[in-house]
Amino acid sequence: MVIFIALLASALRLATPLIFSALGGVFTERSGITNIALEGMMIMGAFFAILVTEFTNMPWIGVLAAMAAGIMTSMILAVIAIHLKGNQVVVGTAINLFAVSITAFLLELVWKRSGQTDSVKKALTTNPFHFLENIPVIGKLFGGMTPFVYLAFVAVAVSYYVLYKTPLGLRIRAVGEHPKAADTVGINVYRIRYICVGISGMMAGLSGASLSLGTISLFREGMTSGKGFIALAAMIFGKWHPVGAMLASLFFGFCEALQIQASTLGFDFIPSEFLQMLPYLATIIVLSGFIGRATAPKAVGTAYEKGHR
Amino acid sequence: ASKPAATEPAAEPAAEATPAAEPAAEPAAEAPKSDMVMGMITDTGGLGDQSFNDSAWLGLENAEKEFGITRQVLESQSADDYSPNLVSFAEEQTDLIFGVGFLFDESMKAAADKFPEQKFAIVDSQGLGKSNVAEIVFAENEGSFLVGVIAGLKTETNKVGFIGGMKFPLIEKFEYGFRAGVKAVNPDCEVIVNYADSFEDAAKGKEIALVQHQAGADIIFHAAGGVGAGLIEAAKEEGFWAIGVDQDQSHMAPESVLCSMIKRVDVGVYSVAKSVVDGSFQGGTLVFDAKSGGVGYSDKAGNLTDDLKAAADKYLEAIKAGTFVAPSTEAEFNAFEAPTL
Amino acid sequence: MQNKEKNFLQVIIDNVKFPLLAILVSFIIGALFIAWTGHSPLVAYYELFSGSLGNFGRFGESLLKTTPLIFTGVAFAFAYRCGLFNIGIEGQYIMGAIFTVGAGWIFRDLPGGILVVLLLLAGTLGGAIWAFIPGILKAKRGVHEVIVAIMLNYTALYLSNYIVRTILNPSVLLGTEKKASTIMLPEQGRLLLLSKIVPAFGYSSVNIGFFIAVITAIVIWFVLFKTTLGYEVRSVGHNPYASEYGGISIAKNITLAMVISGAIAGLAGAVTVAGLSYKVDQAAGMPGYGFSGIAVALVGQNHPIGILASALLFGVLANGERKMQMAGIPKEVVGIIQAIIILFIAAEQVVKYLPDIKKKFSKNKTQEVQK
Amino acid sequence: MAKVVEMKNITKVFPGVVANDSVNFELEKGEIHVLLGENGAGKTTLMNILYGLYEQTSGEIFVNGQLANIKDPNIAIKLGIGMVHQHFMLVEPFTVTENIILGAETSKGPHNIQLDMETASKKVKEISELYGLAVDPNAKIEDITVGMQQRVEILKTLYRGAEILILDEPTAVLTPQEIEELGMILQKLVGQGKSIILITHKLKEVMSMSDRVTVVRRGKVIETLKKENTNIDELAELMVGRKVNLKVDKADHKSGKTVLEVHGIEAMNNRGSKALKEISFEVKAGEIFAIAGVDGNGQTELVEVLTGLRKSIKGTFAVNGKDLQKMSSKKIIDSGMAHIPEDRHKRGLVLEHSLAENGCLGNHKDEPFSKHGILNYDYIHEYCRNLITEYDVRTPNERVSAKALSGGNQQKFIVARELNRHPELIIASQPTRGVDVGAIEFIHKKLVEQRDMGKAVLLVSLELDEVLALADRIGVIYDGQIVGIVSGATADEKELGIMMAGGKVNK
Ligand SMILES: Nc1ncnc2c1ncn2[C@@H]1O[C@H](COP(=O)(O)OP(=O)(O)OP(=O)(O)O)[C@@H](O)[C@H]1O
Ligand SMILES: Nc1ncnc2c1ncn2[C@@H]1O[C@H](COP(=O)(O)OP(=O)(O)OP(=O)(O)O)[C@@H](O)[C@H]1O
Ligand SMILES: [Mg+2]
Ligand SMILES: [Mg+2]
Repeated sequence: MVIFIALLASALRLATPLIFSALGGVFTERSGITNIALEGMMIMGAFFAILVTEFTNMPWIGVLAAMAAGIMTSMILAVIAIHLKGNQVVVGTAINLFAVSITAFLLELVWKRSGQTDSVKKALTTNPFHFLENIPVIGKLFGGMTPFVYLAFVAVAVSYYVLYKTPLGLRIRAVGEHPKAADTVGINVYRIRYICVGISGMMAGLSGASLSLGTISLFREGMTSGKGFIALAAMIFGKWHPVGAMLASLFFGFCEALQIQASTLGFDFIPSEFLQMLPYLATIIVLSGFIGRATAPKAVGTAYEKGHR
Repeated sequence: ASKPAATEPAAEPAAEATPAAEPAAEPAAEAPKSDMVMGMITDTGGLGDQSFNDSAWLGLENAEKEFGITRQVLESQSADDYSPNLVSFAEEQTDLIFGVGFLFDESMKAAADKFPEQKFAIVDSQGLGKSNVAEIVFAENEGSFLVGVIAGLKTETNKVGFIGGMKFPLIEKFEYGFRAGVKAVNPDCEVIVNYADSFEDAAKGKEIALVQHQAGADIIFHAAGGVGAGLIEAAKEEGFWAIGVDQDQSHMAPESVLCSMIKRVDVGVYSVAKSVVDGSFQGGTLVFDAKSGGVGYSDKAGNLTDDLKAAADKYLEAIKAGTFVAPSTEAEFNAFEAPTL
Repeated sequence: MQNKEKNFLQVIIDNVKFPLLAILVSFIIGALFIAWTGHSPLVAYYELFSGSLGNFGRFGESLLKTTPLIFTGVAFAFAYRCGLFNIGIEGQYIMGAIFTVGAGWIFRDLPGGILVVLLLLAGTLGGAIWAFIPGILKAKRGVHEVIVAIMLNYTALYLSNYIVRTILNPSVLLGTEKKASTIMLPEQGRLLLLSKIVPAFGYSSVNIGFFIAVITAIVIWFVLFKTTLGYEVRSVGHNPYASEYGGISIAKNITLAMVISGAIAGLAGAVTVAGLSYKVDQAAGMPGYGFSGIAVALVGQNHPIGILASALLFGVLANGERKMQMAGIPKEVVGIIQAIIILFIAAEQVVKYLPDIKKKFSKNKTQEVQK
Repeated sequence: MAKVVEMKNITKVFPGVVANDSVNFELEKGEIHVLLGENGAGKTTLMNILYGLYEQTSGEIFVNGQLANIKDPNIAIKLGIGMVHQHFMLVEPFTVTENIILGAETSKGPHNIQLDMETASKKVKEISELYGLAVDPNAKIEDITVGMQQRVEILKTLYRGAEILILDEPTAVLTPQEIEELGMILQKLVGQGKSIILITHKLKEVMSMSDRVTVVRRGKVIETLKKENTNIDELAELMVGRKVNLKVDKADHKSGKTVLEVHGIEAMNNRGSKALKEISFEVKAGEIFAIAGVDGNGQTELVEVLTGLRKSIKGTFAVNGKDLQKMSSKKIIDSGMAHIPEDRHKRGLVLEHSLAENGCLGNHKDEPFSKHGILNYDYIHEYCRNLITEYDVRTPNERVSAKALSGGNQQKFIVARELNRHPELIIASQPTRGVDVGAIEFIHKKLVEQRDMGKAVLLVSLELDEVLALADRIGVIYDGQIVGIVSGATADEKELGIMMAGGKVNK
């Protein structure tokens, strides 16, 4: 039981950044835009969260800055993919490269050295709801929960609600499936796509902040270590659905937690490299075994041109 | 490469009240001039790793202050850059070229052959057998042994943890030295070991630390570069002890960093630079061990009781005196008999 | 005849003028960033280009940097032509490299010529096997190749680390000290250095791997545009339904395109090992060639010949960066320049629309209509 | 009568095409006004301008006497204009209600942020009862018939309070009976005071449904007529610009041996339900056997099974006695089958390839197109040039990509490629969909030519006129079954219509 709760807690924490980014992915792809730039937007979020917290000493302002940075970055994707009808994958690749370079560049400019910033004095690394830890048995679960863990689940609920219970969500899904149909009933396809790309930037920014401000209170080059791509996989794995994306993220988190726990669970006779592979192999097996075919929103990846047949 | 982390802006070269060696002398009042240029090539961790590469860079900075040499750096993007980077410096007839990290060994050998007149130095590797390559190596096992002793005595749960970056032989030196130290003073104490398979994923480091703590470990030592930032963060939040590595890391969380294992890469680099300046440069291995003050432990935050320090110093003296050898591999560890002091 | 030549020239100009513009603008923006750091952009760019093209040796190093990018770029493009997004080049490269070292050990007693061929084949095989997995899963079970490939990248990294640490470690095979790298490739299995043929290349490690890359690109160009295989791959990429209608097996071509793409990626690993590093290290992260390869392919318009040019550009930038760094200019500037070049290529439409916009302003619309 | 819409001197220029050239068009209140013209005449373009999807290059629009600047569909909707598009604008995975309310959602809750599906469903039901448009508000679009989908489209406009309805070729996908029903629905709508613009190129419908007709040809209005003052032949001539022969000339057929033999075929559709149930028929040399039926009754699946693009789960089929059921589509092609697919863009062409590369699709592995896996481009180009001249495909050369051709020419090119294989059996699936009269005549002539040469032709068509004009025998498909086979010479439209709707005819 204790082990299980520890595993679960671990899984929740590890899944948090993935959930945010995967939700961002759900929004963009639901509106018909491929987003492989989640990683880059995460890096921007992680960096600006720390930068702004460093100067304001107010971590929540840092979170807002991360969201803003994510949105700004996402607008590069939006303008080029939506208006200029550029190849969405190319833009995404460029953004990822750009984010790595520009954050490293600014880091050097601001902190006068490379690699890593200072720790910010105030971060968001502790559980905001201390009373939860007093619940018997499961109280332990809440020990290491940062505000971001709770936020991630709120974000899932909100995303689900927006996508499936509001007029905006109906329009988003329509735009991703059949933009022309949406256009003919007077929906501004471009605007919806801008909104969605913006939302994804915001989410990825949050995701980055959850790593830098929420986990270790500083920014390090390479700290996102490919999580944006794992989130992309989680979104596909979750079949472009907020709840699915969350479950897939939790699955990744759980597998990674299991790998970390291996030595305490007595699996340490397995070479560590094989334990590291666990989440990835498990995903492939689950996907090819029984989840199988996943169908993307129909219009994903194609620019919409008004007045085109 | 070993990238044990210290999140200290590597600005202050001066050693504190630690058993580690004194670095360079005070910078001279009037900046000395020298037209020597020394180049340093980082491993893929790059500058700003706050430990290994930074520490080496600091060594060159001290040499710059001391002797007025000019220092230049090339950061390697991938392992495939090592060789071209060495060539780039060698072509410029740089006076001394450092390759920071044991992964340079083969490319360094090749470069040493191509440029027999060029002086090279490599950190963390030995046995290259080139007369124009100085090899700077450290007895990480000894320093780790000492913090192992401290952890073994200090633990209340009889469980301690170790987080390694990757399963390199170099990192295993930390692991087995540490294990042996624990075993020497507390044979019943369990050591939980995890490798993060990364030197950068701090989030993972934090998660491993939390898991080890939940499994009962109340003191955790790391040799995992940036991953260690996560350990210290976790220690801060959960109120257990972390042991830093390479440099004194207590400034990151004075309440939570029990002590740090010290590895003076800066001293090693500085001393080779010095040998070039004064013309005494020689190829071959320079060992920086407990005896020479190249490794040790440090407690700037003052968290160690006198008893603990006394115990650690007892073993330190024994190591210096050669009473016993701290193990650095699994085999040596298994064969290790704790000395009775 | 003359007319035809003119057209040919025109085609080249049309294809090149936009990328050139993109590069120019990117350098101007890059200059702003350099200036921001307090350095002179002119000095920086002088260092950049003298560092990469300044003499034969440096040019050799640029070619060395270019070599893996050609492979990975072509690898990406081949799959892309079949409508596949091979984000797994990273992992296929890793497998290619480790297979090469393994083959180097197994065949260590064979003479040079044969051994080199076997090594290259082994690397090719390693990459091909690794790409077969997402290929067949996509073809037979409709599993999205992007997830499987991402997952396999990490799997390859850890698998390679395990093999380096245990199976191919000198401590295991030679009984010497344990190392964080594999055993070294036998001398006779290493690729010939170009400096052995053209001494002007000096100390540069550039080797015949570069020519293997160029030949690979040309072969792939031929395969894509002159053979039934390439025809089928391109057909499936453009329109799987019509391909199926034309008797082309979608599953077969998807798998095959992925395997070939992976094989080229694996060959990249083989050439790097046999030409430069002679071993594989335990690594904490991806080598990064896969992602650069995507960028190179996209800038090269997924055309093998375009990729040769864009790989050279990226190689020159990456190599020149060395000298810039030595002059104290942050190496990130080069990353920024590269990103902006790619962004411009992505936004190519802007320029493509220019003629349309011009048309809108032209008065004589009926004349347009006649065309 | 009040003019609800006036379009004055509308010109619309696309790059390379003048789609509308100073068009004047008027709609009066309470009338059904047909816009008649050939494919590509500019009908859809004109209506898209009225609906705000395109912006006119020049000209003015008045709605209810007011000058209107209809920049986007929102403005059109506000002006009470609704449009049912030629290609339905429905989101397949959505329900009927979701599609209807899309863009005009009702909401509830604090700040009105939540979708109010209950109210929406209720309203949809009310409207559908009011106009006699029965649909299940909770069904998914992908699960309902095309006829139903059309009702959804009409409901969509009514839900938004449209007073002026534009229907773009609404009858193309309907059975004769459904067309009749649609006629009744339209009468009802007009009875309620709505005004309707109906686009079509089918002359019979003009006579049965319209009050007035405007004929367009090549982007220009030729004439506007009252229905009472005209007749089919006059309209045909106005539309095409020359006298047309609406009959296909063909000699009596002399059928020979059985070429295609289909026995007890069953197959699933993409959604996993049974699309074909125990289908059996045969096609003989020298005859055109037509499969008639309403779209979605298994035609697509049947053709796919016969061409190897879909696996059957039961039954066999053979060409000239050779069992093909387990063969790959390449083997089937090689055994003498040509296939003109129903969707030229989806199946027929790789649009990005050059015409030449499209010309060898299916034969690219055969000599002399290729040898040892290497393509012989000289031959491929030469072969394609021959196709182009022989079949009069209008294209600058064989190097342009297939997407540069107009629909009719693309279709002609496919016909050329397929017939040039010298097949034993030709499966022609909707060979004239969306092409103009000239091309239709040409393709019909070619098919009859093949039949007269003793080839077997299987024609699958949704156009009853085409079936009646060409077929020697007609099999009617309904719900995945052949419900009857009749002789082409004696078949009558009414009887076929009943069978197409699933009814039985006792003879
Ligand atoms: N978006 C567009 N871009 C360029 N040309 C277009 C576009 N839309 C239509 N056209 C051209 O304008 C002309 C008129 O097309 P339109 O679709 O209005 O014809 P139509 O009368 O509706 O024909 P159909 O019976 O095939 O529906 C055609 O030549 C067509 O190719
Ligand atoms: N969306 C579009 N954008 C640009 N050009 C178009 C577009 N649609 C059609 N065209 C061009 O308009 C021309 C006519 O196309 P379309 O398919 O409408 O022909 P059509 O008038 O129906 O001819 P046909 O009678 O042969 O079917 C073609 O040259 C085509 O390339
Ligand atoms: Mg047309
Ligand atoms: Mg039309």
